[in-house]
Amino acid sequence: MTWGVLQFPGSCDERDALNACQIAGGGGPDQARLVWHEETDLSGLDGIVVPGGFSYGDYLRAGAIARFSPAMTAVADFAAAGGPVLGICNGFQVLCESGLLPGALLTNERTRFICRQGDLVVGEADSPFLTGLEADQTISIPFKHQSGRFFAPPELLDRIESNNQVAFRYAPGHNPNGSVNDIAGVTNEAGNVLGLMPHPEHAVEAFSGSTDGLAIFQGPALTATGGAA
Amino acid sequence: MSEPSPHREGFGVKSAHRALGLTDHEFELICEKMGREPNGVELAMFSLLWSEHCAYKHSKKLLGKLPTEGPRVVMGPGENAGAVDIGNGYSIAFKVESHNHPSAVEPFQGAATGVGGILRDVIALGARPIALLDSLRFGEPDTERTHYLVDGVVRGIGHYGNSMGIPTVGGEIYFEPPYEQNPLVNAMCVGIARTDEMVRAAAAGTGNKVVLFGSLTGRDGIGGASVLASAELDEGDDAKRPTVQIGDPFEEAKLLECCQELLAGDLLVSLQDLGAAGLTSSAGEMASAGNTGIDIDVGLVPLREADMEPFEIMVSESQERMLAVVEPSKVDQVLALCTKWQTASAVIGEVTDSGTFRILKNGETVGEIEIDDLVDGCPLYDLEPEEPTDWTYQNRVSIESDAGPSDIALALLASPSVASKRWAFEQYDSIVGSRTVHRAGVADASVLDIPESNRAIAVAIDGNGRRVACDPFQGTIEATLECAANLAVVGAEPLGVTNCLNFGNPEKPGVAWQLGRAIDGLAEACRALEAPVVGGNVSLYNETPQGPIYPTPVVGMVGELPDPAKVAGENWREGDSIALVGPFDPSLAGSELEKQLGQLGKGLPVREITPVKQAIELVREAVRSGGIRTATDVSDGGVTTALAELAIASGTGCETNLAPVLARRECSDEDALFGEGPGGFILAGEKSELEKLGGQGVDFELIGEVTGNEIITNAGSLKVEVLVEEAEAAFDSLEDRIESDQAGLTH
Amino acid sequence: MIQARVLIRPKEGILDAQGKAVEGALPALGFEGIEHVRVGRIVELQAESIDRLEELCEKLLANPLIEDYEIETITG
Amino acid sequence: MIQARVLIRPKEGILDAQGKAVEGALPALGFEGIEHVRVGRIVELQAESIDRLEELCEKLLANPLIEDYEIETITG
Ligand SMILES: Nc1ncnc2c1ncn2[C@@H]1O[C@H](COP(=O)(O)OP(=O)(O)O)[C@@H](O)[C@H]1O
Ligand SMILES: [Mg+2]
Repeated sequence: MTWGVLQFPGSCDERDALNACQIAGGGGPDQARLVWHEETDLSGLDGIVVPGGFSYGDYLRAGAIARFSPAMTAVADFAAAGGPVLGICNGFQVLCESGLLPGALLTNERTRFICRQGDLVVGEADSPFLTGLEADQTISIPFKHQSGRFFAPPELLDRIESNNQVAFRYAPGHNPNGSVNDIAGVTNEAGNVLGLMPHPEHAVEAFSGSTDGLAIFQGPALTATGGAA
Repeated sequence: MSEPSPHREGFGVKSAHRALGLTDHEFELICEKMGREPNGVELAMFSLLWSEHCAYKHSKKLLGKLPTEGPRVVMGPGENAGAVDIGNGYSIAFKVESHNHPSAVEPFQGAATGVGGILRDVIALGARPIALLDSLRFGEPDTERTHYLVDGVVRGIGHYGNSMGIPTVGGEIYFEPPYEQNPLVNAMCVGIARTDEMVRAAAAGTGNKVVLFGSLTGRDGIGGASVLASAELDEGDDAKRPTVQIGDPFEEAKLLECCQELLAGDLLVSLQDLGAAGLTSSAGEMASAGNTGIDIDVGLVPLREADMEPFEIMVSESQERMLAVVEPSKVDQVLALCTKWQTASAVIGEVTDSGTFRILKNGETVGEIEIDDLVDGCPLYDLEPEEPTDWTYQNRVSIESDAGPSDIALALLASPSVASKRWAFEQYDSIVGSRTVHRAGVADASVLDIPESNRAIAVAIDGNGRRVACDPFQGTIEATLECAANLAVVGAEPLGVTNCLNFGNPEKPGVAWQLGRAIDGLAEACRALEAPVVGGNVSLYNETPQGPIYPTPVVGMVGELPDPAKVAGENWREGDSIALVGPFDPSLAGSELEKQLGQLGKGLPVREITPVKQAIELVREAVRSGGIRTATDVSDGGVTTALAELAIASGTGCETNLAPVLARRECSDEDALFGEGPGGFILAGEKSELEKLGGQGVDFELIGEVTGNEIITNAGSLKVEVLVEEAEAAFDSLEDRIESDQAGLTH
Repeated sequence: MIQARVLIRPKEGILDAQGKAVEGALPALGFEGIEHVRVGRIVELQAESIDRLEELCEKLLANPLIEDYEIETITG
Repeated sequence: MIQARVLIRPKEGILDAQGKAVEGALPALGFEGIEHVRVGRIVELQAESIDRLEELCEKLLANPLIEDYEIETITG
């Protein structure tokens, strides 16, 4: 499995994502590369990560400018063809802005940036990224963001819920931003595109206190080989 | 050159030098060196490079006392940042810098641009920043002004570091009345570089091109940092306001990646950041360091506002800019990389062999100064120190003199300087970069993984200004020892020191005395610890009509440790034994409790460094051996506070008796519970592991065990007995007091 | 050239965190009798023509799911 | 009750990082001929009286050091 990790001006967590892809794949050198935002050729890549950070300074609105990049046009095609796409934090915001995922992310209820370890409960969504996890399982993943309050108008929210598109919810008492229905991550209808505000790429090495994020990066390869958790 | 008209750039009037902060004597010296009067451009340039901020005219002689050499030093004072060898071909670069006065005027932008500035110093060495720390001082948290400052500064620091993707992993915040009008905002940056790829700031190679890249040059901070940093703030502050610098971390994020690619491609001869005094200082210092001359054509500088005067362009402090010297054949590649990173760039001049700094405008000379006169010509002043006879700071009472030990314990935990700062640190991204093993608040020092050289580093920053006010020499020694103690509890050994000397007006004898004694103390402690000072910063004139700040040397230390898996934390377990290790000899002098009682006065008890150093080494080795789960040094609030903090961190209480301390030292029961001083560690773990530390020439006592849901500490006739829950509530009480009236609007 | 001003506001019914934070800070600062605070964005620009301003708003300046926008123009 | 609208903009000469970033992004998005983009804030509120609005702007809504503000009111 070879990953491409998008890099925009202002991306911050792209190297962390690269690192996570490499660890998930067993440490070989060819398992991930950076994809510059002007690139349009994604051939040879089996999965895409749209990483966290502050693409274009988060100016105007988080993700608003990055979604117009040439690479994002290519990612839309990649996703339409069923390729796995993971958006983390700013990447989630970019995927929502570009319409690849439903909903929007608003400024945290308390308006401030928040960075802390927290618990997530795995949802019912049918997604290659969740292959190594079980619904209702609790995992520990760090949160860090200022605009992470997931919002969808009532009809859209109903659809997300009834289609089982919720991939992660904040565990009771862990919602850091006021997200509706405690939603921390959602998938598209097909399940191959996942966006989440918490940072699984920062939970892949023992020294960080949790390796629960690894399963998310390992999911697509497991799915491809027909493995299940 | 054609003699430029002295009146052209708008200064003209003969006494302009005074408004720009130069003394008559300094102005005469300039005229003498030039053999004529400077014109406006030249005068503006001189006034900035001869300011306290750039010339260190009141501190340079004293700084010479600091030990700066050691086997691991790669770059010492004089470069943009210091650097130490971390093995396997890598170095760690680091420096601390102040942004006090800009933050007093505009806290959000002041703090943000402070972070941006120190990042650029580390980037300029060719290093990639991997961590930030910050050391903050405010007035007591019960005024609207303090709330406003805290809110803005904390958000500003977070905004810049978070947006850049550099983790803020540690820091400290103290609240003391003398900082009310003049807060301190010191930021420290740590970076990593391949040692053989690090660049110096010296210009070299006649005919090489000078490239300016990054943000456009605007009128930001004209006369800003230098004037602001060299004059006391007073009621007339408003006049200085339009010169506030604005930070754009997005621009700096691009600049960082661009610099990294430029260096990886071996495209640069030298690199320098633009900080205080902008182009004047960076180009002048580059030429000075390289013994060259330099020509800069202001007509080639990409501007944000079209109608800027040459002097404005030369002294503009627009943020997020870098200056590079490039061989002519590589200029196109350099400009192309800048374009890739969507950052403005232009060739604005050339390195010459003239030894002069020539300013041109579209080819015509508008100023010409000998580099030596500009960069090294400023007179250095001797201070006239005089020890004050009395305690010169006010001290109000905030605790009843008949309060019982348990009430005192809670009051200390709730005291703003002691209470939890989690609400602040949680606003900082502390994990981006995937190196953070221990972030702020988890252990006394932050630990970062350095897989490049197969080890880890620990970083700490410290400086209790109140204790330094009591005794600048002893207090500064203690601050340095505390940094080393913080490193020891995570198993790290000091590699190098950086420092920021925040003081009042050095032309006042009392402040001069504080400064001199503090530097003596820093030198002595660093020498004893064999930790060379590789860089730093001096911030003087931190005073207002209400008086000077506490003298505040902030010490930053970087150490190394072999195995980040064996770091002691703050989580102890039911049944663990508790030991007090080290020559700790508690006294209320200068302590948090003495402050609350309103009894602060001059003097700290003298404590020898050597036994403290031995304790530090013993603890470090014990932690490295892996047998110690929990370790912390005893600092603000004394033993009881240290125990309470461990109990709060793990949710489990303790039962201890300080009888062994009372038996060994000549201290009172109250001293034992709440007294402070260097050289004390609280360790917890298996009894058999702890006992291994006995009999090694370092004082060692078992004082109790981890148990129950109360913090119980006995000392003679006194007993502290509080529920862990109550202690936690007190410890977590600061956030609500601080945030009540802030909307956090500025972005 | 057209001078345009685009006002972008959080949609009615969506919690406006910034507006709420401003309201929350008012009492401690001694301001009474102020309510319904809402914080939005204003984008001012000069455009050669008015034609694509609507599209610019829909696509970039506002997110129609969460924001309303209003264009005011002054032809100069 | 008064309905007030406060427009807050970066002061002339002060770096407008957002405006600059938006302007820089436009050509790539296929929008040509748009310039002088400036991004600010708009705060709308209801107040019992107009008396202290100026003070509210100075103290809380705007940062007079780096921002200009303009108050528009509609008495309702
Ligand atoms: N207190 C200090 N201790 C050691 N070195 C210092 C101290 N203050 C300044 N220096 C050194 O003096 C040089 C000039 O400092 P500064 O003007 O802050 O540098 P820059 O212009 O690169 O920000 C630097 O190399 C710095 O490390
Ligand atoms: Mg520098």
